[in-house]
Amino acid sequence: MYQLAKVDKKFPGVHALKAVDFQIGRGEIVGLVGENGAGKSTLMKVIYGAYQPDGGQIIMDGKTVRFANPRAAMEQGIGMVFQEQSLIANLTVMENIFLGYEQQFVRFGVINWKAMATAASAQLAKVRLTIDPATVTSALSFAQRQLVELAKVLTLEERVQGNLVILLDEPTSVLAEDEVKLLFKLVRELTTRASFIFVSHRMDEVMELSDRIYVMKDGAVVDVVNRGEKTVEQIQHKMVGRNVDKEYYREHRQKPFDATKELVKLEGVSLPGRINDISLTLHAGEVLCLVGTEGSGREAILRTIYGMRTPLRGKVSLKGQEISRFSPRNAVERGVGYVPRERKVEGIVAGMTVYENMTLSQMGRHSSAGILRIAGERALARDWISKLSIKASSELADCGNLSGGNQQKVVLAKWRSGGSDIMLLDHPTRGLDIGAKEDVYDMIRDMSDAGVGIVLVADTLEEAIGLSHSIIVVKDGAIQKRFACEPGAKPSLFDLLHYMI
Amino acid sequence: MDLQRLKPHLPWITLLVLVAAVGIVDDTFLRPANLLSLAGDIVPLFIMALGLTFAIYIGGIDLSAQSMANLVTVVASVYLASFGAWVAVLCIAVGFGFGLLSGYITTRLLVPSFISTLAVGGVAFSLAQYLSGQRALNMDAAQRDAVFGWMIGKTGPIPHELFIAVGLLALTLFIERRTTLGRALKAVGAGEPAAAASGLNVARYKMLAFAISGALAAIAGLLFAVKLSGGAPTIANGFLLPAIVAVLVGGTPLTGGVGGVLNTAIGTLIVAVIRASMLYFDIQATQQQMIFGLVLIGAIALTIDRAKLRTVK
Amino acid sequence: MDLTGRFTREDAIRWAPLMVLIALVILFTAINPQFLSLRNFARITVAAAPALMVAVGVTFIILMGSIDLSMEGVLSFTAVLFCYAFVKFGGTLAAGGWIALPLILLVGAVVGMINGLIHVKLRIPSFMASLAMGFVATGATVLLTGGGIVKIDDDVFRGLLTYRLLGFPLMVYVAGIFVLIAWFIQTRTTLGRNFYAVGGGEELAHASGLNVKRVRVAGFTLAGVFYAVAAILQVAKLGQAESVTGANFMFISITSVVVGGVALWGGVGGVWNALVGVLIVNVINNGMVVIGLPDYVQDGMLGLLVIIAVVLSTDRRAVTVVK
Amino acid sequence: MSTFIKDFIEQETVSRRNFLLASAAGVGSMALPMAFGQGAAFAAENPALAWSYRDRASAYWNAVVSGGENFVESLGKTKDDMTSLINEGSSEKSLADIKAFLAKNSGNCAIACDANDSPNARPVVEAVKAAGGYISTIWNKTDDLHPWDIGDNYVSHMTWSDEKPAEDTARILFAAMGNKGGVVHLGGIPANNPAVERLNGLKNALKDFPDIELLDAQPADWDTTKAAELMASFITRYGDKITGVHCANDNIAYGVLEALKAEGIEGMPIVAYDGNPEAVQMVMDGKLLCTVFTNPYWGGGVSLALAYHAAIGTFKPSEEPNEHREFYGPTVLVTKDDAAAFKAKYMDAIPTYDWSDFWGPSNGGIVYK
Repeated sequence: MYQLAKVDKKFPGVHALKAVDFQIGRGEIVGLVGENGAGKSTLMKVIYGAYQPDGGQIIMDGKTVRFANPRAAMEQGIGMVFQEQSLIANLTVMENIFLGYEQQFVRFGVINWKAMATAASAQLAKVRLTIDPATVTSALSFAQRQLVELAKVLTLEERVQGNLVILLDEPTSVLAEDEVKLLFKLVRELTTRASFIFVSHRMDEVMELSDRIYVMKDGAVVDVVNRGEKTVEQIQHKMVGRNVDKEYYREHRQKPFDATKELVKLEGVSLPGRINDISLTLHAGEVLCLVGTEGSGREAILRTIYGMRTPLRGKVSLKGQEISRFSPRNAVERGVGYVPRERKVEGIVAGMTVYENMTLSQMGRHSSAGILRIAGERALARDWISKLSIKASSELADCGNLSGGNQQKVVLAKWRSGGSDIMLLDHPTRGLDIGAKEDVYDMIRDMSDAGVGIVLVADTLEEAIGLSHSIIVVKDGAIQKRFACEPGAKPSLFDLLHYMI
Repeated sequence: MDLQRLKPHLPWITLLVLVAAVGIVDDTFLRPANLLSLAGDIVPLFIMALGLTFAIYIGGIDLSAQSMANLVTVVASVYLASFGAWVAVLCIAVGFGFGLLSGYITTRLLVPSFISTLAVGGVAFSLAQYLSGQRALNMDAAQRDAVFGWMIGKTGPIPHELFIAVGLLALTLFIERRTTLGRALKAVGAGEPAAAASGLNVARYKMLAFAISGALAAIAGLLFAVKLSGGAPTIANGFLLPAIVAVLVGGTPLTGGVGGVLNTAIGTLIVAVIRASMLYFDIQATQQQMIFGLVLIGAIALTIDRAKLRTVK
Repeated sequence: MDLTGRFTREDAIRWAPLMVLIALVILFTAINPQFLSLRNFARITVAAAPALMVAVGVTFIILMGSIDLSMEGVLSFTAVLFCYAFVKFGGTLAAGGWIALPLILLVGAVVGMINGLIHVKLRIPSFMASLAMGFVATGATVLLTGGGIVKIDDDVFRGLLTYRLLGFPLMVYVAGIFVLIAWFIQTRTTLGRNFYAVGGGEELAHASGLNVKRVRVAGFTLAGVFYAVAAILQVAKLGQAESVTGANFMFISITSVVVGGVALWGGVGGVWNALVGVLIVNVINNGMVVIGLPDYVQDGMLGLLVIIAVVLSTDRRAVTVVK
Repeated sequence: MSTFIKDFIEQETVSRRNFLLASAAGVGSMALPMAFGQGAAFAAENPALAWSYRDRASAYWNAVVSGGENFVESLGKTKDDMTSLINEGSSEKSLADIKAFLAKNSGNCAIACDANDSPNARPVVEAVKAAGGYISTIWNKTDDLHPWDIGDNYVSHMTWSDEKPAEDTARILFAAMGNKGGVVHLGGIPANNPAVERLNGLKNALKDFPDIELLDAQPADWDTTKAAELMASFITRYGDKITGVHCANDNIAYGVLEALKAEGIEGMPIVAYDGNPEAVQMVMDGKLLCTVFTNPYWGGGVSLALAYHAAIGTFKPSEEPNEHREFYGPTVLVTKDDAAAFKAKYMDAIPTYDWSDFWGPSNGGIVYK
């Protein structure tokens, strides 16, 4: 029913889509995978009308169509569920659901709030969400927002005759395991009315949900796989064009850490907002993983170590010295590095060059009396660009124009080049493609070998298990359980889940 | 020519076009002595705009600059007799201090700089009125010449103000491009959360940006007081909006992290040329303000580099 | 209040501007009891009425995360044009001067729309676009008047100032009605809600199919209408218009809006905040004279009180970046 | 090229006397540069004319400029031949514009100017002197700056002694108040010279009226809106104690009247200053007791005339006595009795002034205290 035929899209210097053929039938769930830069987002934008193709055709129910903008696509039944946080936080849930389509509730220029609330409740019921539609969105959890996002797209059901095509862009990235299950159940139920295009980096989820999977590489579709036809490894092979290392998480490189050298010690730390009595120790060379659901307090613990939050009670010691004044500056001086989850917001400064970003945390080292030695900075940046094979035209490239993986490498280089030996990694592989992920895993092992202590909040449980020396399960702001994770004796997913939920 | 590549150069191209346009109408405008004198006269405004650049560079604004300059003309006039040359230090310290106060209110008390600097400007104005006894004050002409005469003389055809301006421009350009402070301010302007997460003491740098703005406003006030040999709590009125316009026309938008002091130098010259062009084009008095506004819209539309603005608010 | 009816931190912040207003009234009354009288409140509201209309207009713009600095020019322009039109159509309301009323609202809308179009179509940030438009509008006013004063001498129209109902002049009620209209637009119309959407997340709103540019232009147009209302009230108050009629409205109206609890970064606050903010600023201005504060201290004192008010009404936990 | 021809024709029409004076000044060799169309050839013949003032947005400055224009027209030129340099209340712009004007015309200028703030006068006249132009100033000038110290280029300074007229208005006010009661003063921008003098005049008059109390004096910044709000606050603070209002200018009086109108108060004795047409009408209508006319029209014309005639050599400033270089402008008290006659004489038909009678209507040399 929906089809792309030989669709082409070019940007200055980039051939983003090369004669892409794509089709989706009634009630189908189609997966779309590919590395970052393979052309997935361009393809999605063409589908939901944000981009217009330069060549080829979009065919719906046998007729060629052209969408001038996302709204035109919506009116044909094509909707997009965006990645997290695409709801407007200061509006109520119902306003978000009907944003741009308020007219149906307007009589003589007046919005009938009651009618809108009723209609919104009906939409929320579709996604099994029982919240007051007048709730301000900022009060919702991430998972709830994701469902509201879905409910919003499902309003197309009433507006559009015929079938819907709904794009789900990384819908699970902020969801906990059980929430993902709920979402999948919903999606399957909704196939009576809609077709879904499911985009995710989590290969297992794509395999589980999709009837068919389109594999993209370098702007072209390289394979179309029906359910059960191929294994994860085979698909990954297609995506990256080579075999993915069996030792994905580099377990073979895991060496015992130095238990005599304590880098970070938290004793009975409590924070405002439900974080209670946290005690943990990080040793040199140790990868310590914090595991828990969204909002369980993992991030707050990282931020406390980094000095961005001040505990109400308890002691934080870095390398044996108790911290009295909490500030990132203090922590950085003691060798702490922080790789934040919101890479584009907190990780890099878009608009500044690669070298400026790399030395941002250690300008003192590259200056005397406040005057920078720019030649030195640039040499250091060039060095790390080649060391981490960062794809940038030069150290003078604008960091904001790099791909996600390369941005992450710049962030890591920022701390490593400054000699940080306590690294706090918050979702370091989020949104990265497999190749970039592997690079990050290698770097984690490299750092561990060099005696760096790492506190990790991983993207998936598998990643946490695979990478860590120790795992601490956090739930509702309290530590539930500590696991040791020697290679060969690692806890199972089930072990962790048991304490998480 | 690729328009994209041309964009960073648009401010000074605009300046050249304007100069050429006026020059065609009346070639006396293009005489070097005339251009030098035109540049010399705009210096106090330029110095204030230079300071404002720092506030705008970090994404804020400093609306206290004019009151600060007013206050400093009064301080300079009142204390020249007792302090001698040290009055300059006092003036700059006053500006720096008030700027720091604005910065503190903005960063620690979370009052947007639009409001905090306006409020601090009110305090400075009150202080100026109190110190001056609500009168215009004179400096002793002989003492002014002895202490600050060098500021307003001429060497050949070059007004000394220009040396001061170039010196301050070089200094601020050095701060912007070559020091940790300048780098930090760029980071704060372009991505404050990332700067904070990199361990920079963002609050301190922001306070410093406002303090520098205050100090430069003070220097502008001091130079103006010397030029006029006196001070009054309202004498620098009319500085603020042209100074803001100079910064914006130069291509430092209010979003922060883009542009810089060199842009402001060009922007100030654009303002000076637009003003002078009123004279050379024989614009009627009643039409001048309207035409200034229209030319301004054109100039901003030309100079602003939209590629660097994520959203246009 | 939260579900259990407790008074929460959020409530405290929401009501802070009103608390500040009440505290100021108590303070001034304590120093000079004459402050607390119906007559004085009438005086404060008369002074506040035009400023309130400007503040309400700019509130819509600030809600969108933009800023408008054109109000001084637009106010002068519409005020002068109003007087000319009023005189031209007969010089009294009864004789046909009333035509000037809708006419001038239309002029305000057109000027506001031009302002918005320059901002949106030329992609110039609103700060600069509106600043320049302010120059143009003031310049146009000078061109119109040649520097003269235009007077309106119609007792019926001036009844807005002189006729009192329950102790307050009519113009106060007119301002009140327009506040209600603004509140209605803010809460009950699509446009009003779209201001919040644009202010809360412009890119997201655009992706949801909202025509953000049209909302922006509509916002500036609406603001222009409110500036025109302010101009009419200002003429009602002073009986005359000239090219400086709008002077001093820019900084004071934006300050008022922020003092009232509207966030400059957009999406937070509304018409009631503007109302409370304007009252705070006017109570301070009136109160400082009534308690006999030396005139040279007044600017500084206003600054300090403004800072205190803004500090109290800012949700420090919700704010991360302040510029 | 057309402007050249126009200039040439105008030059031909310059009065015979001036032409002779110019020739005598030794500019006989102008033929050569003239052939090349250089404007500078008219150095002492046809100076560029300019008035530098605050803005076009007030009746006062409008009158000043109209006077200047009338003078220019009396030379057989058009209004457009006088350039308006508007400083918008900015001393910085005032100075910059004048310097740009000097540069444009190679110093061959006759300028009349209000320097906006008194300290600004010195750099302005110094710039004019350095460029070889001629300038007359009004209002703002510091006490230590004198035309005779600068030389011929600083032709004259005219100001108005406001203290005595303001004292006179106060006396009229007090008489209307029945020699007792409370008065409030609404002033100009605090540091402005006229604002200070007008308040001083009131204070001088108070010495003779022991039963009259000055309740309060605060600045209303010459502004109608601010005056209305300030007056409203005064009414709250002093209530019925206010039995008279002393305003520093007409604009303030308009605001005061409207504030009183809002309260339904009528017949409050009010005095104003400046003698703007609207205010004169109000005096006739009995809304104001009096205002003071400073004849800005004449001031505007004669200031430019002085600069012009000094520039073309009609007279040599340094040969004039000091009271011809620094003098007071005329002040005319306008009360209800003479308002109608005054209006007929000065407003309804603008009187024709002899712009070469520089000092006739003036009010004597400036006296410093």
